[in-house]
Amino acid sequence: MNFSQTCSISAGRQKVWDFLMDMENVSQCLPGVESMEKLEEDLYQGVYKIKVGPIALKFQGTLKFEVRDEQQWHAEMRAEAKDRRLGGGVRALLEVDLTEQGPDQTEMRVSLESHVLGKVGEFGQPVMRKKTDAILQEFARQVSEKLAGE
Amino acid sequence: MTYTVVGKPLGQVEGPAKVTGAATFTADVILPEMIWGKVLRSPLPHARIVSIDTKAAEQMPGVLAVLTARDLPDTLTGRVVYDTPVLARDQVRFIGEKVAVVAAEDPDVAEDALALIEVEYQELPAVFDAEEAMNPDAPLLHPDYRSYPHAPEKFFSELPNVHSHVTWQVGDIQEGFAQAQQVFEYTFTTHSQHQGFIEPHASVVSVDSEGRAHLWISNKMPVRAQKLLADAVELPQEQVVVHPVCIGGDFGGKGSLMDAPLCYHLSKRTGRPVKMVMTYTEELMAGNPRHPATISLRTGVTDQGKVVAFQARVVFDSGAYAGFKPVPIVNIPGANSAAGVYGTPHVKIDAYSVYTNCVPSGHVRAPGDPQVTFAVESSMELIAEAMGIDPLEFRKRNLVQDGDLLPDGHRLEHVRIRQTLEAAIESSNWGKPKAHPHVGRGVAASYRHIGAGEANAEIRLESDGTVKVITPVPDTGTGAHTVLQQVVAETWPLPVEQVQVEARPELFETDSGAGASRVTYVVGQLVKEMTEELRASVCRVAATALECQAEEVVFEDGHYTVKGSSDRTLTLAQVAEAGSGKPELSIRKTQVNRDNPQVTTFTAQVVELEVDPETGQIKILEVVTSHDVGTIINPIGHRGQIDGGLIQGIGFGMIEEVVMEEGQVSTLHLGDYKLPNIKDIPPLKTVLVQEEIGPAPFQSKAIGESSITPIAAAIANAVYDAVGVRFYNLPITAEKVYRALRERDSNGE
Amino acid sequence: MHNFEYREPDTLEEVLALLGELGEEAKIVAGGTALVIMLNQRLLVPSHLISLRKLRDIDQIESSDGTLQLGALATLRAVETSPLVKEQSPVLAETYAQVATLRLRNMATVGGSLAHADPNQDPPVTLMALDARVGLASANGSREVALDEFFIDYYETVVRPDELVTRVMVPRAAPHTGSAYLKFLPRTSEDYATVGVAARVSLEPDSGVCQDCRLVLGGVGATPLRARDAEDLLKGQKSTPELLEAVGAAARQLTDPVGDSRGSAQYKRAMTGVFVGRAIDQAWERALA
Amino acid sequence: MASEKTMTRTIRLRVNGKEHSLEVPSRRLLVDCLRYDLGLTGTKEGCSVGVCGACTVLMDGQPISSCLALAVFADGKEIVTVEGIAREGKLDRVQQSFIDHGGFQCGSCTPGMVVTARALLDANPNPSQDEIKEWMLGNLCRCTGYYQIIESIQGAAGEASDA
Repeated sequence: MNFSQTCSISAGRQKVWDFLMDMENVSQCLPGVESMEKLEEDLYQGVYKIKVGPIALKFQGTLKFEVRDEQQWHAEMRAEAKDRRLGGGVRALLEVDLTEQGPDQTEMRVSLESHVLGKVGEFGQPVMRKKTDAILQEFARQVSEKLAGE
Repeated sequence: MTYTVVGKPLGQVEGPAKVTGAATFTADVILPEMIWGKVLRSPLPHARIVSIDTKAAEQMPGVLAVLTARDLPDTLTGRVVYDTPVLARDQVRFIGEKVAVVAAEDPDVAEDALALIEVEYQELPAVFDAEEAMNPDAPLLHPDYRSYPHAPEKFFSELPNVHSHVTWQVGDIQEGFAQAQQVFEYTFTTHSQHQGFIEPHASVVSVDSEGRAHLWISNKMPVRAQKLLADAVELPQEQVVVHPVCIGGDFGGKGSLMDAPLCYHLSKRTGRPVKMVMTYTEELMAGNPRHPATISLRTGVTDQGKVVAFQARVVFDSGAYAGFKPVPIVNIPGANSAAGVYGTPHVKIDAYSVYTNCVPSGHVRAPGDPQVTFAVESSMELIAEAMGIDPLEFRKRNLVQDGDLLPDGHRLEHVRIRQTLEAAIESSNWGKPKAHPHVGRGVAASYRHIGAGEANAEIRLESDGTVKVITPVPDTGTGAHTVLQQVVAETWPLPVEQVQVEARPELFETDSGAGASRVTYVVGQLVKEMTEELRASVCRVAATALECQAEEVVFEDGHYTVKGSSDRTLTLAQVAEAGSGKPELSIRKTQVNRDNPQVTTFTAQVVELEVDPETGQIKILEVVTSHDVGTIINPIGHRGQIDGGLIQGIGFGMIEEVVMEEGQVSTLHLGDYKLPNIKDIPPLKTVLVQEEIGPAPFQSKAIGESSITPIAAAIANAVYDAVGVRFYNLPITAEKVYRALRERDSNGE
Repeated sequence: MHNFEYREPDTLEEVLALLGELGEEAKIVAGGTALVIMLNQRLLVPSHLISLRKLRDIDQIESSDGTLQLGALATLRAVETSPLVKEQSPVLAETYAQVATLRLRNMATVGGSLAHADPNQDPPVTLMALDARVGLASANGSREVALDEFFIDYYETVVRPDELVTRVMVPRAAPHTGSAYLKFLPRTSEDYATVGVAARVSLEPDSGVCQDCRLVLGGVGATPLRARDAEDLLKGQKSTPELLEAVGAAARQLTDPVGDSRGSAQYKRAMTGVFVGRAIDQAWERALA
Repeated sequence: MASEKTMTRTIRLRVNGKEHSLEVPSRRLLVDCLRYDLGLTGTKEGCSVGVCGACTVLMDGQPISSCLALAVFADGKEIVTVEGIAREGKLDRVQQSFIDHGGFQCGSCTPGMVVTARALLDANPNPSQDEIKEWMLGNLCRCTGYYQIIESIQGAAGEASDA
């Protein structure tokens, strides 16, 4: 499943970049992050919860910064997590691209390629798609709100 | 000819068992101490298996065994080419591939344990489209293909991932195009359809104290299954004993081992009988659905509207493994009917079967035929329109005739396509005014060979005077055993009640089993001959008992008497007693029919439908299905084949699709993958164009794979007639019609 | 299926007490048609199942002061075949009759289907168009919620973990009112709707204009959607093809469908417009009758 | 976490006229209880999601999906399966009619078809074709195309059950 969101943030590009390069900030803007701890440079371990009606998923896994290309204003993060109770998992690649729109205006484009595996992927694909899209939207909204509010 | 038993509408011999629930299907087999197996499947389409940790699962209470490829012999399996691992070894090639298996006291416990198995994968680049898989830079799924057991060298290809390339040709295609004034090219695509049988695959294996594997399996070719299992688990074939069971629907899909090797290994490991029953979700993610196909046609036509050259390139998406294909070419034989019911002098058909990281495809009723017929019967209309010829007239100018060669090298006799087509048209509303706007009519036609194969049977006179036929062919629902009963009863002649048919696959060493519309032909023919032979033997025994010459014995009203004297009569039971122990009262034979017969079967269908232009919804108002038939041995079963195939064909044409996105099936239960139900069936008119000429017993013909084939094309042609949009891919859903109409309207503006 | 403890209290009070005690660890089961599938697919792993199957008297279908009362445990089949429902709200009987198959309707219950909150269901769409209210009970008392405010998101409602749906109330329609529920089934006839639309139209007897209306859309959002903007366009107007076009367009605006095997999001949105028009037509015709 | 003990229940049910009392895990499906605990394998499991109808049984006279019912739901109930349709070894009219009219081929949908058809004819001895379709809508058959199923039911119509 592929998703993307584009939003305009009232902050300079460097500021947005620095904000996003801090996993602490990213995890705060991502709805559902239950915990996030650093294992080593660019590698984090966390718990992520998502609820679709009565189905509560609790993903445990890792998040890794794979690309931080400040030249191109492009970053990639890879997430791999499992839900042990339901026997499912998720694999996702989040890409962020920043475009300068003005000294205090930046366009952020976030793209997500995600695969929901196992039972949840099998039976809940359409709704999971919708949920994932909503999460990405919320992420973009939170990022713009946090930066604009600073 | 008039017959006494042939042609009678007899209910299935299995009827009483089936309507009372007494009939035993594989999942109904319950053995003492039986346990359950469940498999863990790959969530990724292409990956290297880095590690599998089964410890936690093994320690779970109630779990008796957990196996991975490391616990199994390094064998591959398949119906012809052995390319499929029993459990994935080092690598997975599709979402749903089996990675590990658990045996437990209870299926729920086995499921519980699966969740505890940890598999680490390393993802590999995957390819999901057959055309892309043929590109030089595509990931290679099976680099060692050429060394796999039974890989057909004759059909190897240099193209990446192509595991079989077959060419059928007649005439000289270049010469053909040189004769043509006009050349037309079109490409069509079709999708994946599940067989939709109601009984999911099931297997039970019990390894006895002597190491023999007792097998119950939903497999229409049990003798073949015996051999395949023996190879898969490295046992001598005689160490596998196949037990007869009813098959809950086949439609081409029930010819593989599926989980049987796993049942064997689990049974061997635990010393307990093991049952595995696939869920329907597993059927839809890892069954063996119909091959998606891309069909590119190039047709050369003279200015007079005569097709002189026809070239087809058919690319089948084989999925991750070719092991479900049962024919030696390891390709889809139906591709050879891509030239349709036309007697084109120069034809070349290339069929490519290609590995991709999708669900492995298998055979589905008339494999390949509905796909290529949709293409050719759509293209005939396109060409006719382009040339300004009435499509029906264009077809008639080009119909195949007696003596014509088909692309597979068959020279046809008793060709009945013209009569079949005309009967379909006459019985329909063709040419009549239409009741509403947006009503359309479409026609399509096809042919279908009877398959060849090996038949085996035993026939004997029982002590109670019944004649018993023992066949390795199981009951798959087609009424084959009833037909055999009628063949024997008619031949002798005997009352049908005095003939019994029993499936005993374990008594035979080789056999083709059911499939390819062959049973009535190959088994029926053999049984008919054997009946005559047994009757002669019985007559001789009766003669001895009656103390006369065999020529003097007459058989009347179920009794043997001496001609002209009614003093002494013998019932069949009395003859059996008199001949007790005589070997000639029990005959066993094998017969191999290597070639398809030269008389084939034609089908023509006319569909009348109405399109709702606001929604694109299609409502079928009437279907006329016209069949060229010989003698009908059992009209109930015969009609059942026509009706059932037709509705399955409508499902293929309009409703059913195993939807895959990057190898992940999203239609994973029968709430999402919809099968037509009783309210969805259209009014149906069946026309039988009968002539008592056929290759099967009593001049009968095959019918099982006829009605499914042209219907999708007829629907496509009718939609075009109704609203003027042409479809190049299937299924023709309401949404596709809606989109096409919008597109046309916006282009028109 | 994961294992769980099964409780089967005899009274509503016991059920509510148990619910209060166990909270989200427990799931309630009535007909079981949706829940058992989710349990079987291991999407749900509750520790307890609290069955309502031994409860009496909350399966009644009654009428008081013109309000139709459907007990939560009434089966869909019971509503569909109830002479009272057929008489007071034929559209409701029609809607229930269109759910899946007779066999499923013999099992599924009125309350269960609301609590399950699958946005692809038929009855909530019509019930919402009929201004239905839902009765909820907990150990701490009971309350009523308009169905309009009942659904929150996919499979989510305002029902708290300690609460139970006990009944549904459907007020009697005003005179000169007609209602219709149309279910678009482009694949097979027992499928979920690609889109379902319920319309209720009340006419002013003299002028023949629409005095009041309800338009509810099913299967095209996270919950059944009440198309208020579209309703407003219709009020005070006579039905014309142009107006229906505009009403349909307004309804379309509201949709946010999920693409699936019943159609892409785009198609479902487009079909919403078509079926809004058709549902209004049918409701209007019935209002005139 | 509840103990193993509390995860089973003792149920009493009447199946095809015979009383049974047995202890089942809470999670046991009715279809599995009938097939494996009681050995009544006539009832088939097809789709496991209540769509195909192969597992149809009658609960207190009404067709239900035994794959969607927990065995505990059957406590105190009367269940009729395909094995309970014939009486004293004599086929019911519906069963005979399915044989005579070719209302099945492979037979895997047949148990569900037979019990649903019996319930239909008990409720309505002379159903119209539309009524037959409405009742049988939830029973999928891949073999027959349904025409001969309609005829089978029509062939058995007109009189009440032989039983």
